[in-house]
Amino acid sequence: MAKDIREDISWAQINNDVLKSLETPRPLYWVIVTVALIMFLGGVGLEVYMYNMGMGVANLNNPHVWGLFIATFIFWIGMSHSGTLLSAILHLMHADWRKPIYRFAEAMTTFSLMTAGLFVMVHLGRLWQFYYSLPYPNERGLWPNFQSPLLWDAMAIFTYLSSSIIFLYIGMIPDLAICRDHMKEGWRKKLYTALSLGWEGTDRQWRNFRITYLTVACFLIPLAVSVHSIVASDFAMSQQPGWHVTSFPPYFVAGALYSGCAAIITLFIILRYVFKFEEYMTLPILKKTARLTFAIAMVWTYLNAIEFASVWYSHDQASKDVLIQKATGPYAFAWWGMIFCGSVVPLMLAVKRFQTNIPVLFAVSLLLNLGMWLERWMIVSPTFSHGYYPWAWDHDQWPSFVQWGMVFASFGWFTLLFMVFCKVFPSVSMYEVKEMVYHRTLALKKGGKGGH
Amino acid sequence: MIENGMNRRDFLKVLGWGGAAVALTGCGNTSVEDGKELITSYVEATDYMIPSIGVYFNSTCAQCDAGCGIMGRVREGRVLKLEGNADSVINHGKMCALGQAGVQAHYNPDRVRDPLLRSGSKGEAITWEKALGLINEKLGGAKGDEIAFLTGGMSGHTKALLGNYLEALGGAKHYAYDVTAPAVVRAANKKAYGVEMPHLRLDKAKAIVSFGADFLGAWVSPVHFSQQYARFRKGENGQRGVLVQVESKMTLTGANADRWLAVRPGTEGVLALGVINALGAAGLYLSEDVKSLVKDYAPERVSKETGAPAEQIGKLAALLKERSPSLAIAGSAVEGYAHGSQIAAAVALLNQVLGNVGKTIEAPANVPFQQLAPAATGRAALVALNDALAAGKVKVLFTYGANPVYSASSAMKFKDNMKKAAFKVAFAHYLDETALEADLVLPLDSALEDWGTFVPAYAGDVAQLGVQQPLMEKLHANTRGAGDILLALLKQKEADKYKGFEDYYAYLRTAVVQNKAALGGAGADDDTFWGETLSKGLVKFGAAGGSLSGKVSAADVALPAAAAADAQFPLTLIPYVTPNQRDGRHANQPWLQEAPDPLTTVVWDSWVEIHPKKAAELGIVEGDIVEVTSKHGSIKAQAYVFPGIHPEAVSVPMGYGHEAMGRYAKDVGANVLSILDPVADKVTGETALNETRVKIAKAGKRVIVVKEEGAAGGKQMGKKIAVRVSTDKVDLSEEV
Amino acid sequence: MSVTNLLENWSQFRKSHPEGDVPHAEYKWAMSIDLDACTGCNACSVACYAENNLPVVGKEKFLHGQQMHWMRVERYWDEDGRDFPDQGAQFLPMMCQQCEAAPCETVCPVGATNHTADGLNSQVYNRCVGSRYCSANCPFKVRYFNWYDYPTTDDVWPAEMSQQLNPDVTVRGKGVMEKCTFCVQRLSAAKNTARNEGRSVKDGEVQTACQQACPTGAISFGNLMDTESRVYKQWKNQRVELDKEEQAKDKEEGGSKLRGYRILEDLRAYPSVMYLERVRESAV
Amino acid sequence: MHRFLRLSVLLIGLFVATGSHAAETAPALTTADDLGPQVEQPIEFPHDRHAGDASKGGMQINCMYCHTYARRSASSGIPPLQKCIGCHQNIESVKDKPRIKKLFEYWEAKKPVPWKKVHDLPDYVRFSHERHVQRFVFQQGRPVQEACGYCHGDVKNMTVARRSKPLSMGWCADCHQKDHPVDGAAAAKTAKGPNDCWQCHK
Repeated sequence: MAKDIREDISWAQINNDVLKSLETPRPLYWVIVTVALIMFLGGVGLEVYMYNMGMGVANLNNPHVWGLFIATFIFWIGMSHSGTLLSAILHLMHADWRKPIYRFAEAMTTFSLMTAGLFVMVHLGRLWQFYYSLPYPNERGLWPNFQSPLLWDAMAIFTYLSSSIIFLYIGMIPDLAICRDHMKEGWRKKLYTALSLGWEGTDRQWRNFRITYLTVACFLIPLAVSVHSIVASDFAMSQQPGWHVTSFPPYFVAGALYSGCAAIITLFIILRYVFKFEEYMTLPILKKTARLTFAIAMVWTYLNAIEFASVWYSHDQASKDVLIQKATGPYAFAWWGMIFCGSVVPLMLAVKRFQTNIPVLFAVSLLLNLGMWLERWMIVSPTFSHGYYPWAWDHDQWPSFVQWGMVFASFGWFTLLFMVFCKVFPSVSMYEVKEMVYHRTLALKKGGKGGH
Repeated sequence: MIENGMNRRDFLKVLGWGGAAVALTGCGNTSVEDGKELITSYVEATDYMIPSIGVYFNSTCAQCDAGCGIMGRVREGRVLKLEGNADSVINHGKMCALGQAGVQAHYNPDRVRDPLLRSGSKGEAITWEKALGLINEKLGGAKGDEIAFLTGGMSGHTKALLGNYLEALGGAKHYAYDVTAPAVVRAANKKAYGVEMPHLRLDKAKAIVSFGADFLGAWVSPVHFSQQYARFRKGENGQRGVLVQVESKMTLTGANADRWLAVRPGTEGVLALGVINALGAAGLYLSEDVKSLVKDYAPERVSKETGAPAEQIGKLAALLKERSPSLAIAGSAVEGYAHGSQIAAAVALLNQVLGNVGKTIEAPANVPFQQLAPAATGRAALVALNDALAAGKVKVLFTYGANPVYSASSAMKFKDNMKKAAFKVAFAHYLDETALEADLVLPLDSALEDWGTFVPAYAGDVAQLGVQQPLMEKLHANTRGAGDILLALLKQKEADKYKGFEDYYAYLRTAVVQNKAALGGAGADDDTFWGETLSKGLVKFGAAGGSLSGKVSAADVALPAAAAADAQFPLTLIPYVTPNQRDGRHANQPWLQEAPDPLTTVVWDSWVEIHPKKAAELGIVEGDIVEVTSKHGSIKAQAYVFPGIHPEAVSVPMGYGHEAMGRYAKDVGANVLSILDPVADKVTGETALNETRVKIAKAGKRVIVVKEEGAAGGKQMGKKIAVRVSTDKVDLSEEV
Repeated sequence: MSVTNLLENWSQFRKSHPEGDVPHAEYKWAMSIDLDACTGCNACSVACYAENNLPVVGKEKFLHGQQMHWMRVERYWDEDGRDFPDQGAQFLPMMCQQCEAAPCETVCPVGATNHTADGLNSQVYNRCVGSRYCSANCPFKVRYFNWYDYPTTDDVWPAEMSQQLNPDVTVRGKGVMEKCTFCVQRLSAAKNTARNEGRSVKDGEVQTACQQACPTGAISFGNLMDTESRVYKQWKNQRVELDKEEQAKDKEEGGSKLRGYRILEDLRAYPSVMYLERVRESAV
Repeated sequence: MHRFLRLSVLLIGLFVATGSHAAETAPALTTADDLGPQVEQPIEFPHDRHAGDASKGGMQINCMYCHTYARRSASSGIPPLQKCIGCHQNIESVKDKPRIKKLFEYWEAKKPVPWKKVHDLPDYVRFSHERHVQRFVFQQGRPVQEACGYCHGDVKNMTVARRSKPLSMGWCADCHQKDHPVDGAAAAKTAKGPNDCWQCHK
């Protein structure tokens, strides 16, 4: 089996390779940034249009009051779980192959949360009054409704966002110091100087750093689980057929990890190429990620089956109707698409040959994400079009270009943030890769096979 | 209620509160901004004018001819909402959707605001002096019988004044025209019962069989009948009344029937005779001539001809026999066919056989002043006018409350014939199709700004004179009431007679006060009587009617043989009078466009109702644009597959397809009236509405039908939402 | 409300359906609709437009399902596949059921929809942020969202028509949810008058706009706490209890002669509107 | 690192302290003399001359003599011009004062005076003068000027009225949460103001 990383790679070369990514990426980088910017600006335009005209231009209606905005919101929240998985969970489990890739996964967490937050805003009918949903002391003497899952949502997301920013930042401090030391004078040097908080690499600093990092990691894991459980509560706590399912929280968390892993594969491949990280983001690591994704895909498939079964064997006819409607109604293509992309496509990851085949993995990861996005849409929309009250059934609702455009733009916004991050900050953790190389060298000297 | 009617006119003179400063939004970032808004106070105020308190003034609804009493809620000088006047014998405080929309007729943005004189294809605003002078000038060149007045339903003092004017013009002709008028019914009633509109006691009947009379929706006086219907259903003696509706296209009344019998179009009379036959068979006494008349109408034959199951005919007969008194009502079937009068006679015969006359069919209250009684409207009037126009016999044509250019069939070529009149004057609220063809358009006050009196088209047990009075100051300075215009025109001819009346108000007041003795105000002081009249918004007058005189004999009924199938035009077209649109005069009131048709739930468009079987046969599905072609033209509209119609008929609602009239009416749907065949009832000469034969074909386009009904299509999907129970499962006598 | 106040009154901050000992203080507004009397004529719906400043959205927006009628009249057909609906149609006026344990109330993030002391489900436009969660959780789908800014939309309220707007009812701008209020502006006017005179509102003193218009008198409305009120008598007569999800009618198999029921009762939202089953003659 | 930690603890402590203090005292924040802007009216109406104490040269006219709608309607209203003229046509002494002359000009032109709103509320707020006047003046028997003054301030000492209370929601709610005696009797029962949103917003 190939090695996760070469043991003979020198520390100086690591510094050199990674710092190079801050300077000269391949031209494709600029193409991606430009495209992402255009997509994002398009979304801004649509939002301005919708803000002025009213939400009606999104072609939502009564009773179909939620649509792609909420579906995509869940999608991005789900996406955010990968970072926590790789950096916090695998960190605690001492899986050291995560080291070259956890930094960008964490960045992904932060940025997908920011994207998700945008959708909450876009979704509000009176965006300019959004602060009513924040608990703050005010003259009116009013508080938000602490009973509402939507409020829990807002709080959970804000907490998760701030925690993951802190986690990302703390983990970067030693690397920022390296950047500071290697940069020529300029605004970047000033930035790194300020951000590295006077890191000198003393033993005491390292000890404190380790403790802090571990603490935040431990804190982040329950947070990540709770965030998506709370998003699931938006639905599970309601009374609507198709939503009122007890198994929603674990189902949502599994789905979240799943889409997060798939997204990591996608970005892995892009970064590896764009920033010439072939030495660090190696095929064996990709293979491990693919295997992890496969495992989570199967968990998700299992939970999906549980959801269907619990609906099917319940006595709630309305929920059953919604399930039948999903499979046979106007949304059937999306529902079957979700089953295919979410449960059938990942079977390819079980084939060894494909686990290191970059084009195949890239295609599969995109399909998995498509499947997961469809899943979120299939959670939100069919319940609206086929609820308790037959008179209000609406099978014709179709999102307008505003909704589609906004979904599209969110990918631009995310990519833009992500690409800018990778250019400004080291997207591979230098000090951890060095550790990894060091550990492997030690193990090699002792005659082991590397790894733990 | 304001007792002090004396201040009504002063009230109108004083300034409104705050002008038109209505805050249009309540949810923006409105902050407290001191000194930014104006408060305009009154200059003078009466005691009852309290800001932010609504005051109610009584008046009479002018949305249809039923003459319901209304009260307008007035606040800060604006009328906000109309509610029913509880004193009115017609509506007892209730209202229909049409009546509610009266405020939208008043505040309509498309009202005509100035007298308009045609110059080329445009209208040029002129002064009233000039307009009235011009009329006088044009009338000078015409003899009395060369002047024609086409109006819709009219009653009360405006009608009396019009009568005087026609006389002053030397015998000008009055054509009272209304497409939806129950003209044949009235003629047949006159024959059968001696009165045009007997007093139907739905509340006394224990069973009602209605031959297409949509008395809950659009027939004659729906609010009045609805109330009687509620009592009929409650059953004052504990027995719930049973309603059977016989028709080819389900009306709102049909949708509320215990049994809805779909019959082949035009065979309602056959069914009536079939029921008589079955009654005879069940042992009810029939006179010899009746016996011989109905002997051929055995259930099997009737069932074959009408399409109604024979078993149902038997059940219906059994029901009518058991439940006495009952009531048979002849409705739109009678207006629909060339043999309509015969159908009406058959229905009258049924009533007679059942002994209902005098029990559930009573004499109506007498209207003591015949000049105030409603003009007998009908469709024949338009035919007569059209003929006169075509022959060039009309030089000056006035139109008021009628829109013949829209509602006449293209077969009549009314628009072209109208051009033959040298001078056409339209009294108009909107620039509708007829006003656009006129040489001079006179803008009318809305019904909520005008004075007038109304005698309801259907009297009930007490005759009532509804008083219409302004509920607020005129919205547009340059509009005038129809009464005022007529008075001004009369003054041109007979200045001496009318010089004592400053305006129509003065005329009306004098006219009412002079007859106070007959109006129940004997001995009262003039001012007090007038004040009370305005305060109540109506005067009850006239005693209950005597007994009914007419009689229908078997000899009067002669039903034609079933018409042969027409291969080219296989279907019967039934133009449907919807409760909201009626003949289309209210098409520019957006509430009525947005209120779904009760049966199809379609909004903002016309539709073609096709029975599912027929639709399957023709390969038509909901939303297909179909072309409905008659001998006299074709219209295109969306198909609506509707179970409540006979497969041999299609139905298109009236009132849509305006080419003018205003922003809410224009280009909404298709005008079914334009393709009607000009077939007349053989006895009365009234145009028969359902005699048009059509064919339908897909026009190749499909649209989504805009309707209230959702994807479940009126199914409850096993849920307990609108529940129905049969009479033997409930006990109504214990209910509150 | 200070923090102290919030903590002290936490139990009152959210009220679901009334508790056993003190159900409702003075008023509990409720309705009963006799479907046998309802003819489906739409007068109620149009009266509601007139009273409550509802916008006319026009064909295009109606097509997209963005209509704003607080009161809709539903029309159902029999589902047994006969050629003709020969027992007529079934009409059902549907508006906010003012549930006692309203699913919409608990989910609103800002508390813009609350239970009032009179047992109404209030909707406060100026607090609403437009998350639409309430509508998502409403079993009856009777909440209507302002998808557009109707006050500034062409031909919704052109200059003259805006003068018809009822000053007692806020005109809603874009982005807020709205629904039937049981004509709360009329209720508070009546309550004010009664309070000035030191008494409670008497039955019949206040009518909702739909009730007032209804030509057949199918709708009764009143105070369920007032044993003299017609609506109380009807509920009692039909043995429908506000805080039960199963009524006498459901328990007595087949034999019950009652016809009062509430829609989707098994969801335990405890609606304040009782419907009376439509009756059809069995003999014809 | 210690310095960093200490700073964080201090900052968090400060935030919590200010937050909870603000929360406790929130209504108080706006009850100070929050004088609205000076509004320029078409006629500079001297409230002090009409309603002020006799000792200061006022005529001590009851508020509701002119603002007669306040006890009968949600809106207190501005008296009709007729009312001003009713008195002033008999008061010869001031007839040629510029303000009175202006008043008569409006009267002769039969034009209402375009007064400006001083106490304005957002359109979604419905305050009922009637209920408050009935409750505090008629049922509880408080002096009129005191009852009106709760919201309108010391108008009898103003010339042109000026908003002196915040008229904000917290300010209204603050009073609604207090127990007020229901009638004038000393040991009578008390009640709070209504707490429903729908009381004022509908």
